[in-house]
Amino acid sequence: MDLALQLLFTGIGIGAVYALVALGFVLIFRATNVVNFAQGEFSMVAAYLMVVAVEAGLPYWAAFIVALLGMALLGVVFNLGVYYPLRHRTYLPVIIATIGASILMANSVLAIYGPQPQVLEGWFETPGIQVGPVYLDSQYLLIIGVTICLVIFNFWFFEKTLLGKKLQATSQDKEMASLLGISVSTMIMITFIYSAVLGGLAGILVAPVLFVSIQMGSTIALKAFAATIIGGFGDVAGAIIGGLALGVIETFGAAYISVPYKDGFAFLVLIAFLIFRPQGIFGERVAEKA
Amino acid sequence: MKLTRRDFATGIAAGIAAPYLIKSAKAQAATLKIGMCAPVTGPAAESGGYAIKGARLALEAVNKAGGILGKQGELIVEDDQTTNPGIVLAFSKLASQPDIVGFLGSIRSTQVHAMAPDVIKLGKPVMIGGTDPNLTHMGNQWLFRCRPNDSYSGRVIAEFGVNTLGKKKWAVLHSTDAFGTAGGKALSGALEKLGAPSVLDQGYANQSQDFTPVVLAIKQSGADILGSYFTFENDLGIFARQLRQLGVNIPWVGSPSITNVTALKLAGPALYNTYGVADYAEDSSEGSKAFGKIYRDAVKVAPDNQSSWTFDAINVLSAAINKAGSTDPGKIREAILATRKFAGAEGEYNFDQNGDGLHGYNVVKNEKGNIVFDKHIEFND
Amino acid sequence: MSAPSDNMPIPAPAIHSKPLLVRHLPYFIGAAVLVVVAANMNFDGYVHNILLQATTFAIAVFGLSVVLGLCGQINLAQAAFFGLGAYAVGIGTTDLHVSFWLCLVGGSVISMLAGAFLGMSTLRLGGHYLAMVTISFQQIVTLVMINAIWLTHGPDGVSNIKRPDLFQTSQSYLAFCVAMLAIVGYLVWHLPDTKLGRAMRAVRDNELAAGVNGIDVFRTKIYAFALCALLGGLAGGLFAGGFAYVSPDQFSFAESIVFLTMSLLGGVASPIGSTIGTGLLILIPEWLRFLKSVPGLYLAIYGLFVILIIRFMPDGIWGFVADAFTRWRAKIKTPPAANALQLKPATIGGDTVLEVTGLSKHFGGLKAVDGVDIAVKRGGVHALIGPNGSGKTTTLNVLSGLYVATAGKIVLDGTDITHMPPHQRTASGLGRTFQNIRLFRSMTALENVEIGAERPGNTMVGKGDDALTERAMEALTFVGLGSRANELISSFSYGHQRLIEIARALASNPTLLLLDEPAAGLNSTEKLELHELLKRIAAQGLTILIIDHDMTLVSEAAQHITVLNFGRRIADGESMAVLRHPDVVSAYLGSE
Amino acid sequence: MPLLEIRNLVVRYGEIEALRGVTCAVEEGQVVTLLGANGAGKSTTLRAISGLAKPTSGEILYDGKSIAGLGPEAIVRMGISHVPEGRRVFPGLTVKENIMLGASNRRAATSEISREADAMFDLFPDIRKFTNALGWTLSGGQLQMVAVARGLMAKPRLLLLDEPSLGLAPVIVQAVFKIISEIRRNTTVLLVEQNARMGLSVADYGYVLETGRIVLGGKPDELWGNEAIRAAYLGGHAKVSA
Repeated sequence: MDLALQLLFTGIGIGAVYALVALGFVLIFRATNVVNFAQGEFSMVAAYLMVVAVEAGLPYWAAFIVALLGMALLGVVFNLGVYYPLRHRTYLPVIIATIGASILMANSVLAIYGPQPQVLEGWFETPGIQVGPVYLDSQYLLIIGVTICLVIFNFWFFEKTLLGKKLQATSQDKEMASLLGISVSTMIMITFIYSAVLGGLAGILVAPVLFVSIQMGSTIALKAFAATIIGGFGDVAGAIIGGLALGVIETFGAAYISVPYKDGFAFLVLIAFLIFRPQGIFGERVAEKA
Repeated sequence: MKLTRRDFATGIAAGIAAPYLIKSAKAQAATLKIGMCAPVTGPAAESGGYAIKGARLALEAVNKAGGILGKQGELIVEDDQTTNPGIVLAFSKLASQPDIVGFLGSIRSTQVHAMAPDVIKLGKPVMIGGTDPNLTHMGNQWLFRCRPNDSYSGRVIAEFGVNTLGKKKWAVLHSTDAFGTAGGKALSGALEKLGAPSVLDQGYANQSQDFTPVVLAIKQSGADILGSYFTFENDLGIFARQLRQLGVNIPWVGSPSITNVTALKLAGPALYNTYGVADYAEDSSEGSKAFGKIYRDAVKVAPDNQSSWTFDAINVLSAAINKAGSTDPGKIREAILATRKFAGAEGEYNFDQNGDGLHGYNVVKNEKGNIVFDKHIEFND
Repeated sequence: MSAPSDNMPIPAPAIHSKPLLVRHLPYFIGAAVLVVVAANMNFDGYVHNILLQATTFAIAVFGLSVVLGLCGQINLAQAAFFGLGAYAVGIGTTDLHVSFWLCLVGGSVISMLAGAFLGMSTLRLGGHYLAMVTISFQQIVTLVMINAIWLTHGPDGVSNIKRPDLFQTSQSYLAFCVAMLAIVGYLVWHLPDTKLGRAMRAVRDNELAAGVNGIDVFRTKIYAFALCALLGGLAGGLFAGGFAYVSPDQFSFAESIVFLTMSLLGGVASPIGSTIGTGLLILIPEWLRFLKSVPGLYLAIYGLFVILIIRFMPDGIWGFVADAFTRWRAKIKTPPAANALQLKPATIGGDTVLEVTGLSKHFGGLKAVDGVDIAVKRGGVHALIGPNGSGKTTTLNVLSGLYVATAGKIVLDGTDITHMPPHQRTASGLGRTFQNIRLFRSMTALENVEIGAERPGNTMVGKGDDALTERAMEALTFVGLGSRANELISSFSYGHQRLIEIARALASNPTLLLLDEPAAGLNSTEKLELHELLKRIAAQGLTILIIDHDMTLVSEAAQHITVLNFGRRIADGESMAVLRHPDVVSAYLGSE
Repeated sequence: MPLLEIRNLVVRYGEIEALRGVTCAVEEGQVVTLLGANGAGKSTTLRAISGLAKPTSGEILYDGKSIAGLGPEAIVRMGISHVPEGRRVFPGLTVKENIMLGASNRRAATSEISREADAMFDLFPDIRKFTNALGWTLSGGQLQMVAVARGLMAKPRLLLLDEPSLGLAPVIVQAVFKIISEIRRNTTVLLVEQNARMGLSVADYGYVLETGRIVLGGKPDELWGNEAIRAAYLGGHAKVSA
C-alpha cells in the first residue's frame, strides 16, 4: 500500500509534466490542425534559457520571467518561420517542417551551449517532505501545483474571457471567425506563443528533477504525444487526464511488470486506444454533420 | 530521364571525389598521423570532448620528447555522433587515409563491435576503451584495450563489497545497453562465485526519467548493498537523488561512471560516501598523479577515465611504434603486446595475448564530493 | 468490334508498338553499367561504406515513395521495418546458421506481414493517427530489440553477419546491392502504370472517387503499406549483410525520420527522387563534417535545410527538376484514335433497374432523408429534384455507399446492395459522378478513365493494359475529348473536367449511372452540349438517375421525376405533370 | 449615392467563372433580394462583398469607397456584416458566446458586449432559453436565429444574409422573415434567397441571377409577374438579356 502510494505520487508528478507538454500540442493542433513535433524542444530550450539566466546572476524569479519571455519570442519566430509559410499546405509538409525545426533547435542549443548536462536548482531549499510512508519531492509538488493552477487558468481563460472565446472560435471555423472581425493570424500567433510558454514552463519545472540536457525535450515529447492521443486529440481536459494517466500507468507498469519496458507501456496503451477507441477518453464533442 | 540520371550519378561521383582529392593533395606533410573516433555530437558529446583533450595532451608530451619515429605526431579526429553507423563511417573515413598508422576507437563497446569488421579489414592497430570482455576475445587481433575489462570491474566490485565491506545481500542495478548488461552479468557471476548471489538483478532503460519503481524494488528486496552499472550521468544523478530521498542508505559500489565529474556535479550530496571502481584514480599511482597534474593545468577540470584512457592509448601506441621502429602494423602489434610494466595514468600496463592491457581496478570513495583513492585490486588471471 | 465513331474515323489503334522490355532497354543498359562499375572500381573503405549505405537506404526509401508518394499514407516506422529485415539476416545467418538468401526473403516477408498487420489495424484512421501508430510501432520494435536479449543479443547487437558465398568481397557485394537497387527501382518506377499502382494513385488523389470507381480503398492502402514494409525489410537485410553488424540504435525513430526526409527531399513520388534524396542526406552530413569543431552545428544546419526544402521545393528536388524538364519539353503525345464506345448495360433484373424502398438517413436528430421510395425504370432518364437542402445529395451518397442507410432497402438490378461498401456497389454495376468534380488530379485524362474502365466485372474490357487503354480512349472520344487524352486534368476547363468524369463512369459500362448536378457551374453552351451527351448515352440504353437544379435540362432530358423536400418524397411521376404539381411549385418558389 | 454599388464584378474560382460581370446597387435603408437557382452566383456575390472571395475584376463601392480586395476582418470593421449560408455557428461555444463574438469588429468592454448580447434575446425570444447551450445542440431554425443575432452584434450598416430559410420548415421560415422585417427598420439588408416568394415579400427591390449574371432587376411585384422568375427556378430557358 505504501509502495502504491509512493508510486502514485511520482506517477502523477511525471504525468503532470506530460500533461503540460500535451496541452501545448493540443492547443496548436486545435488552432492549426497541425501536430507540432518540435513541442518537446520548447521545454528543452526554456530549461537552457533558465540555466543561462541564473548563471548570469539574475534572481531565480527574474530568470524565470526572462526564460518565459524568451519562449514567447521563440513562439513568434516558430510561427513565422515554420508554420505560417506552410499554412495553406496539407498536414504532411508541416509535420516534416516541425521535425526539421526540432532538429534545428536541439542542435543549435548544442552548438551554442555545448553538450554538458546542467544542474538547475529547484524553487525550494528543502528537497521534499516525508508524509507518513510517502516521500513528497518538493519539485514534483510544485509541478502538480502548477498543473492544477494551469487547469484553472485555462478554464478561466478559455471559458470566461472573450479572447479565449475568440481563440476557440478560430479553431472551430477560421473563415467564420474572420467574417466576425477576429484576426485569425493574430489568434494563431497567440496560440503559438502560449504553447511555447506552456512547453517552456514544463521544461523549467522539470529541469531540477531530470537535469537540463539536449535530449530532455524529445523524451518528454514522445510521451506527451501518447497522452494527447489517449485524451482524445484536440481536447484540453483530455490532454491533462491523458498525461496524468500515462504517468501513473508507466510508473506502475515499471514497478509491477518490467522496468526496461517502461517506455513501451505508453505506446502499447496508445495503440490500444487507437484501435479500440480512437476518439480518446472523452470522444468527439462535435456531432456528425449532414 | 536518362540524361538527368546520368548527370546525377556524375554529380555524386564528383561530390564524393572532391573532398577526397583535396585531402590526398595535402596529405604529404611530414607528420605521423593517428586517427581518433570520438563523439563530438550526440548524447556522449561531453565525454567525447574530454577524451580528445586527453589524447591531445599525451601527443603534445610525446612530440616534446622527440615525437614518433622522429616525426611530430598528429591527431586526426572524426565525429562518431555517438551512434554505431556514425562510428562505422567515421572509422572508414579515417581508414581510407593510408598515412594513418594507428587509431583510437571508442569507449563504447557497441561502437567497437560496429567498427570491428572494418578494423579486421584494415589490419592496423586500434586502441579501444570499450570494456565488454568479448571485444578482445572474438578473434580480432587488432583491438588493444587501454582499460580493464568488465570481467575485472565486476569481480572488483564483488570482492570489495563482500570481503572489505562484509555485505552479502546484493542488489545489482544496470542499464540495459551493452555496457550495463555485460557489467551486470559480470558482477552477478562474481557474486555467485563468492557465495553471495544477488537478491535483486534489475535492468533499466537509458534516459528513464523516473527511478521510483527501481528504488522501491531495492527497498523491498531487503538488500544491504547496491552494485550498479550506469551509462549516462543524468540517469545516475536522478537515481542517486531518488534513492536518498526515499530513504535507502545502504552502501553503494558503482561502476566507473559513479566517479565521473558530470555525475558528481549532477548528483551532488546524493553520491557522498558511495564507492566506485575506477580505472582511473588520481592517487592510485605515480603515473596517475602525473597525468592528473597535467590535465588539471591544461583543462581546469578534475581528470577522469574519459581522458585518462586516451592519454594512455596515445602513450602506449607511440611507445610501441618507436620500439617497433617502423609503421608496419604487424610490428606495431608485436610491440604493443610486448608492453610490460608500462606506467600509465590508468595503472600499470601488462598486455596479454588477447590485447588487454590492464587487469585490475581501483576502488575509490566519494568523500563530500571528492574522489579519494581507497585501494587497488589486481588480478593475475 | 464496332464501327468507327462518327466524328473520328481513324484506323485501328497501334498503342504499344514495341514490347515494354525493349523500350526500357536504355535503363537496363545504364543499370548494368553501374553494376559493372560498382564491381570493378576499387573504392576505398570510406567511399565503399557510403555507397553501400546509400544503396541499401535508397531501397528502403523506395518503399516510402510507394506508401507516401503513390498512396498518400504516412509511415514513420520505416526504420523499424528496415530493422526487422536486418535482424532477420543478422540472427538467421549467425545464430540459426540459415542461408543468407533464405534470411533475406524471410526478413522481407516478416516485415511485409508486420506492415500489413499494422495497416489492417489502423489504416482506416489515416492522417495524424497513422503517424502516431507508426511512431508507437517504431518505439516498441526498438524496445524489443534492446530488451529481448535472448533473441536479439540486446544492445550488443549482432556481429559477424554472413554474406552469401557468391558475393564475399566488398566490391561484389556492393555490385549485388546496386543490381538489387536497379531492379527494385525499375519495379517502383513502373508500379504507377499497373492496376495496383493506378489504384494507389487514385486513393491518394481522391479516396471517395476511388471507392465509387470500384477500388477497394482500404485494401489498396494495406497493399501499399505492406509493400513499403517489404522494401524496408529487403533493404535492411542487404544492409545487415553489407555491414556485418547490426544494433538497435541503427533502427531508431530518428532513423525513420531520416528515411522520411530523404523521401521528401528527393521527391516523394518517384524512385529517382528517392535515390537523389537518399544520396544527398547521406552525403550532406559527410560534407559538413568540417563544421564538426562546433558540436551540433552541422545537424542544426541540416534541420534548417529540411525546413527550407519543404518551404521552397514542395515536390522535392526531383519534382523541381522534372517540372522544369516537362515545361521545357512541353510536347504531349497525341493519343491514338479509338472506336465508338459501346455501352452494354447488364440486364439481370426485371423492368426496374433501381428499387429504393423506405430509405432513411438520419444524422443525429436531423432526418436528412426520411422514408423515400424511388423506382428507376430500365433504359430511361430519371431525375431526382428538390430545393437546396432537401436531401437529394444525401440520397445519392446513400445510394453509392458513401453513407450507411439508417433504414430502408436498395436493390440494384435484382441485387440487394444496401449493405455493400462503395467499391462493391460499383462492381455490381453502379457508376456515378460528383457535384464537386472528383477527378484524380495528378493523372492524365486517359488514366482517370482507365481507372473507371478497370472496375471489377466490366464485361466490355478485354484482358491486358492495351484493352484497358482502348476502352478508355473510346469513352473519352465519346465525350469528345479523345484527342486530349494524354493531358493532365489541370489543363482542362471546368466543363471538360465534368465530361471526363462522365467518361470515367461510362468506361466502366455501368448498369445505372448516377449524375450529381452535372450542369452545375456550366455555361449555357456547355449545358447544351451536356444535354446532347445525355441523349446519346440514353440512346445506348443506359439508365440514368440525375440530380440537377437546371429545370430546363431536367424537364427536357428526364421522362420521370421524383421530388424531395425536407428529406421526404413530395411528388413522383411523369416529368411535365410533376413540374406543374402545386406542391412542387410552392417548394421551389415558396408558399403563399 | 447608393450604400453599396457593384459594377461588372467578375469572380473566378480556378477554372470556374462564378460571376461574369454582376452590376447592382443597394440603397441605404432598403432590403434588396438576390434571387436565382443554385449555382447562379448569389452566394459568391455576398462572399465577394464581405472579402471572402477575391474579385478578379470589377468594382465594389461601399459608402463611395472601394472595398474590393480588402480582407474580411477589415470589411466587417467598416460595417458590413455577413451571415453566411449554413449559419456557421461555432459548435463548441454556447449561444451567448457565439452572439458575443459578433461584436469582435469593434472595441467595447466585455461587460458592455455581454449586456448587448442579452438585449439580443429580446429580438430573438425563441433562443433565450438556450443561452448557455452549446452550438451543436441546436436545431436548424435556432441556429439561424443565433447566426442572425451574431451578425447584428457587429452593429452593421449593411447586413448580408445568405439563404436564411435554407432547410427550415415553413413555420420557422415565417419566423425568420418576421425578424428580417424587424431588422430592416434600422439596417440595410442584402438578402440572398431561394424561396422567391418569401424573399420578395420583404424586399424593396430584387435582382435575378442566372449563371453568374444579373438577368433581371426590379420591384418585387414587377419581378413576381415576370416569367423569367419561374424559368430561373423551374426551367424553360429564360432567354432574357440583362
